[in-house]
Amino acid sequence: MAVMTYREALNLALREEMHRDPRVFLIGEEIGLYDGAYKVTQGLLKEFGERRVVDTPICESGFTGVAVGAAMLGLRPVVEMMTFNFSILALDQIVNSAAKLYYMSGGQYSVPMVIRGPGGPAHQLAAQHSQSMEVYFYHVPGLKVVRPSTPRDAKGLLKSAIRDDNPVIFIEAETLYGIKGEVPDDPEFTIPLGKAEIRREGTDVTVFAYMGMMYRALEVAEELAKEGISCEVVDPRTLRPMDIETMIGSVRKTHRAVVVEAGAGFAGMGSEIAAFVTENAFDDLDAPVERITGANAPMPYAKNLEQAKTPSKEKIIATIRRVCSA
Amino acid sequence: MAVMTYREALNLALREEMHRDPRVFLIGEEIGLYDGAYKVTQGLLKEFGERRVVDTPICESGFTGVAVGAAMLGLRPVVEMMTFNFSILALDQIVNSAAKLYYMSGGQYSVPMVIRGPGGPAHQLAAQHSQSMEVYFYHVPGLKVVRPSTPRDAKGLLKSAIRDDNPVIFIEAETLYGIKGEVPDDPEFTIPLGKAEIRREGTDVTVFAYMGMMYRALEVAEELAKEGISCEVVDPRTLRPMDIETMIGSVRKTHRAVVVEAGAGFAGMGSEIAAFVTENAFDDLDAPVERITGANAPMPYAKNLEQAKTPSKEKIIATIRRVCSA
Amino acid sequence: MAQTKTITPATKIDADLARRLLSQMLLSRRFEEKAAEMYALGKIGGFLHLYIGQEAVGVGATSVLRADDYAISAYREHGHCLAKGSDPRRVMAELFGRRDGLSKGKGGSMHLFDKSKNFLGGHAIVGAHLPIAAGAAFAIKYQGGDQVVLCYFGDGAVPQGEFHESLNLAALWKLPVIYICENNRYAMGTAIHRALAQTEIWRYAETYGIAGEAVDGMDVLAVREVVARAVERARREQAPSLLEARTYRFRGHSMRDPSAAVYRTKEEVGREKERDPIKLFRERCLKGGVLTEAEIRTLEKEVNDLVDEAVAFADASPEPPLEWLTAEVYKE
Amino acid sequence: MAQTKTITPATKIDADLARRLLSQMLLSRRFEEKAAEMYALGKIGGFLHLYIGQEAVGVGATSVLRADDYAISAYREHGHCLAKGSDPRRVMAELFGRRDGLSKGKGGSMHLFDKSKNFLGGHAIVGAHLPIAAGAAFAIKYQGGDQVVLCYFGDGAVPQGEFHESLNLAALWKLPVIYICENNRYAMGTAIHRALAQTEIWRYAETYGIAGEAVDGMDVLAVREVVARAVERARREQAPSLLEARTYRFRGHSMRDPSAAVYRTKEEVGREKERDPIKLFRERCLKGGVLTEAEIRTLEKEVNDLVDEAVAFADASPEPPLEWLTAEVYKE
Ligand SMILES: Cc1ncc(C[n+]2csc(CCOP(=O)(O)OP(=O)(O)O)c2C)c(N)n1
Ligand SMILES: Cc1ncc(C[n+]2csc(CCOP(=O)(O)OP(=O)(O)O)c2C)c(N)n1
Ligand SMILES: [Mg+2]
Ligand SMILES: [Mg+2]
Repeated sequence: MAVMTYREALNLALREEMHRDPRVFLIGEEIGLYDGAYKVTQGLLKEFGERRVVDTPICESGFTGVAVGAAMLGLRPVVEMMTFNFSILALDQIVNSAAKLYYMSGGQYSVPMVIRGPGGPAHQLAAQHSQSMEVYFYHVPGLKVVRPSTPRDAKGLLKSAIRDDNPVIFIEAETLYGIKGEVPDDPEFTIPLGKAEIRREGTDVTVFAYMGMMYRALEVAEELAKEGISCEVVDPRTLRPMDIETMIGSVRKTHRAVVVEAGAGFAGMGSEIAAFVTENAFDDLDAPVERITGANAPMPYAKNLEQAKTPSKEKIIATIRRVCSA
Repeated sequence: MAVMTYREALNLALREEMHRDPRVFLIGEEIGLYDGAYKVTQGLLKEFGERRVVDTPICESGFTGVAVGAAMLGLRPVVEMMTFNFSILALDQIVNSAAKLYYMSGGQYSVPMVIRGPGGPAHQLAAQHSQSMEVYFYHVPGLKVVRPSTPRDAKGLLKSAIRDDNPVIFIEAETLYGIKGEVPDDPEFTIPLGKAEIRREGTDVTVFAYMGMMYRALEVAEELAKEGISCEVVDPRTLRPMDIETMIGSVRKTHRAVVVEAGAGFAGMGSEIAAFVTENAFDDLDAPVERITGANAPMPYAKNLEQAKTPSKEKIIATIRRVCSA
Repeated sequence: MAQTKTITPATKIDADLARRLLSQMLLSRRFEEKAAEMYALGKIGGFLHLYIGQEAVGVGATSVLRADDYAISAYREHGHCLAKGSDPRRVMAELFGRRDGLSKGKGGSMHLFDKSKNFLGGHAIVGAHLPIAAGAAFAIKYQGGDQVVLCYFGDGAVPQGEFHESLNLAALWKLPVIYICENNRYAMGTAIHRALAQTEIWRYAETYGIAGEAVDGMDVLAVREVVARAVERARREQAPSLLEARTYRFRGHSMRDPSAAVYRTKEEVGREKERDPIKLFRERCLKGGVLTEAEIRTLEKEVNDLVDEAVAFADASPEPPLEWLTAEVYKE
Repeated sequence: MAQTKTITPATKIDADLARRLLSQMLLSRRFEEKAAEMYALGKIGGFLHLYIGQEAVGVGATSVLRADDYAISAYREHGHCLAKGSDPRRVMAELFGRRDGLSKGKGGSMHLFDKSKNFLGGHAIVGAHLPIAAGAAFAIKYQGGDQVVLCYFGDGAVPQGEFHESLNLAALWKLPVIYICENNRYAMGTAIHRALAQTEIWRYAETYGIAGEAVDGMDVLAVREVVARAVERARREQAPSLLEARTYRFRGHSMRDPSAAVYRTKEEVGREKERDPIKLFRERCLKGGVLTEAEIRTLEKEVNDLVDEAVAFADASPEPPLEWLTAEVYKE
């Protein structure tokens, strides 16, 4: 077990998969010569050459479409969105081409590709560069959507995503690239898509959270433990398909649940989790599932406003206390 | 009160607002010389001339951006998406420009514009032309989202949308253009955005539905009435901002709710409705809110599959029976 | 770079080739005339965009491809798909939305795909398949192959951003793709001069420093010649081309635009119908003594039979089973 | 259509004008040097893209605009905004994320807006503001005005589809917009020849049948002249132009790319710094006897004071109140 950063874990996953399968290639802006805007692809141009690490001009729709076409012919492109904010320019290619070709062609053309890059709130990057972009993808039949919170998951899930025969949206986080953790050395280590992970066991309330919010939830759990509230923290990891079984299993045990999400709340991930948990475990619930979400506003630039945009520890603690006293 | 089609009601709303406010202009593909792909803009080029009815080449991002720029300078563009499927190409302009400029500029530049056109399931138009597109918009702070189900609403809400100082996404339906209904004659008749409408009063269960599904819900209510189940059918009409008060009020009365939606279920509108209803009326609920949604698949072409894609009357009836016996 | 020209070949046309070209154009024509009937009968639903009038482009272009070359198109693709060799019975079954359709009834008229013929589909978002074509060409190059990709699109796709993005990438990366614009002068009801500041589409090639040629799209031999040159460039030098085939659609944009009379005059349509590519080629073959009336009648008969068979086959094919609704959303 | 040229005006430069141009370039330069310091101190966060080296473009171009003309830019827009006349204090406060910032602290460096100066912003999605510029020009024409819109963008936006869509619409509809590409030869780490099949950006104008000109973007007077011509075309004939100002950014792409050394050589940077637009113009003014050393020192002092004031102002401005987080999401 090596200890490495989230960034290194991703880099390693890419490297291993490129060695394993000559059909895998990388394509995106600044991933080669520049070694990646966030250095996730560092060293890969040098190691694999221009054929397999393809720098592109700025044309997200164009190069995503190129990846779709290449995937139709059997290659396995890994597209980097410099940040996921820019994926909105390629959304038609993702939703109408990548996600639907297998279905529309009656199973003839599959589109094995990964679209990866950082997303979610970043550091004072403001409204256009600091968005929780998963909301545009997890509703879409034909896509899989991953949000890996730890170095281990980053590696294991990215490898699975690359080996998957479907288009996989893989959204990392600028704010997590530097975190460290243990990552198995085995190059055959993968984590299946669609499996949630119980990050901390608890008995009183289930807290659903991923990425930065998952870490905040763990801190909260630590604090609440002191006052005798035992939180189970569950990280869905894959948002589509979602591991409904594990998630509901947890709620059946704790009888209470909250969802913490960084994105603006209305019709977000938390809505879906709250809805299916309630549908499936209504009689087990001692309180309604509550959502703790980002403020319903674009992301502001000012530091203090930015901080207030995502759910604070205090707010999470207060909500859990309330839910647990219901 | 005149009786007119949904299409005519929209046409009238456009005409009246163009007469009322010289800043209002129409822009989109085939809206002028061709009189609109679905004839919603019929006769308007003739009446208002090329200055105010602007035919565009096929470049959704381009002409939506033009509308944003024009709105920044004080005009009030009404953009037609020939069908809303194509709005995905303009999503960046809608989400990152239209929805955010007012906020990002600290309140200096507002973007009063409407983006309208048909959306939702159509007649055998298959995966790329038959999508419930509202899912890409109702999550977005800065946008308002309308889905008008009747000729009266079409007119009253479109007029409000045009008079609104914010970007409004106004999604009609190909399948409803021909339906008829009464529409007030008063050119000052408007319906405020953000108000739900109780389409049928009932006591046993609230059924939330809009557009085609709303009509299906009314049929279902008729049938279930025969077996003594009294359905209240509530049409949200505006999805963002949503009239949470009216919607919850209904559930507090009936103690049960289902949501019927045409789109694929996971993380759809129904998820949000189920989530906030449960959060707000948990103790009033005798059963979990259930969602009856379109199948989780792209839209298939074959007629029989297409029919099976959206919730059938039978399925809605069965679900309501189950919910009411819980 | 050549301008439009009608080529009258010096040498006599090969009779086999003439038979092939004529019968393929006829097949496309009859197939669609029948499809229009079937649409009227309600056997076909949704949108149905007929290629009638443009057959020389698809047939001429495909005739210089190898079987392992690729083709990709927009939603007016019946003719392209048939020319690439797809079974008319399965194409018709797809239009009928039946289980034996090319795409198992799930795609319909706008989404024909035939992997066995390297036909990369039927795409219905204007402009969206242009980068996909570049991607296919990218894959060929990546794999060290010598196939080429032929990408058909309409004049309506030119103002779309992806046209520009694709041409730039194809030129920058030297991809073996041939972009062939079927300029039928209208995008739905929008005449090309109302959509483009500069309407000589082949000239956009200059912008990207690639080869551009315009050709009379009603002349199947001229199309052949121009596309053949482009195929050579692509296959030997992996150089992309932008071709403009000047053609005309005889019918409305789709079955829902039956008259097509708002945006173009009867006179114009009448004049263009004089350039009917099938009529022109038929006459040329007769005049040149390449084919006899009798031979042509035989071809016509064969084609009619094929189309009747296709309809019978489609009609006999069952509806897709309901389980297919949620099948193949993901590949397992 | 002109190629790049350095113009040495025959007539003596007007001293007032020279003072204005020089002091505006100096303001932009000093302002950003100070901003870089403030970034290092953590007073400014997020991305910060410096315009240093390119000042002649924004200053020269704006100098031929009327106050009621519009300007719009991408995210490297401090210089454009200052040149358009915005208060440096409020610009700095915006970078600090304070309530007295132009955008009340909610926009930051990439989203400067100043309605009072007809500055339409600061846009951070590459290419996205090009159609918005066309829309502003559309509104001017709709309203019967005679203003023009100046739209700055980088060479990196050229491969993006919206570049093409915007130019086509502007040309097709004859909109009074001037597209001015600041070709600093790199989009982040991507040299222009790695992004564009054809790198003479002004020549893309031909594609749309509009005027295209390239100009030495390090020569403020040359920029003035070329933009003045384009403004005339736009104002009198509502004809759009595509201009290419050849320039260079002396610093990294943003503060997060401090060395900028991976993708360009020290020699190249050194050579380009010799073309420093401020140095060149300063020397020319001195040589031509337009301004004296003493006058220039006074200007420099004034500018330094302005910038110090701006920092003091920004620093004293309070953080935005927390209620502003959810304010102005909608206009009531
Ligand atoms: C992005 C997008 N916008 C609009 C449409 C609606 N639409 C379908 S076909 C068409 C016209 C296209 O014309 P052209 O490219 O010339 O092809 P043709 O129909 O003449 O073969 C339009 C506007 C679409 N399918 N996709
Ligand atoms: C659509 C989009 N893709 C990628 C980015 C990330 N990005 C920001 S600036 C930039 C380079 C732009 O270069 P250029 O247009 O030449 O402007 P310059 O920075 O040289 O002024 C990139 C790739 C972005 N902001 N938007
Ligand atoms: Mg056409
Ligand atoms: Mg640049």
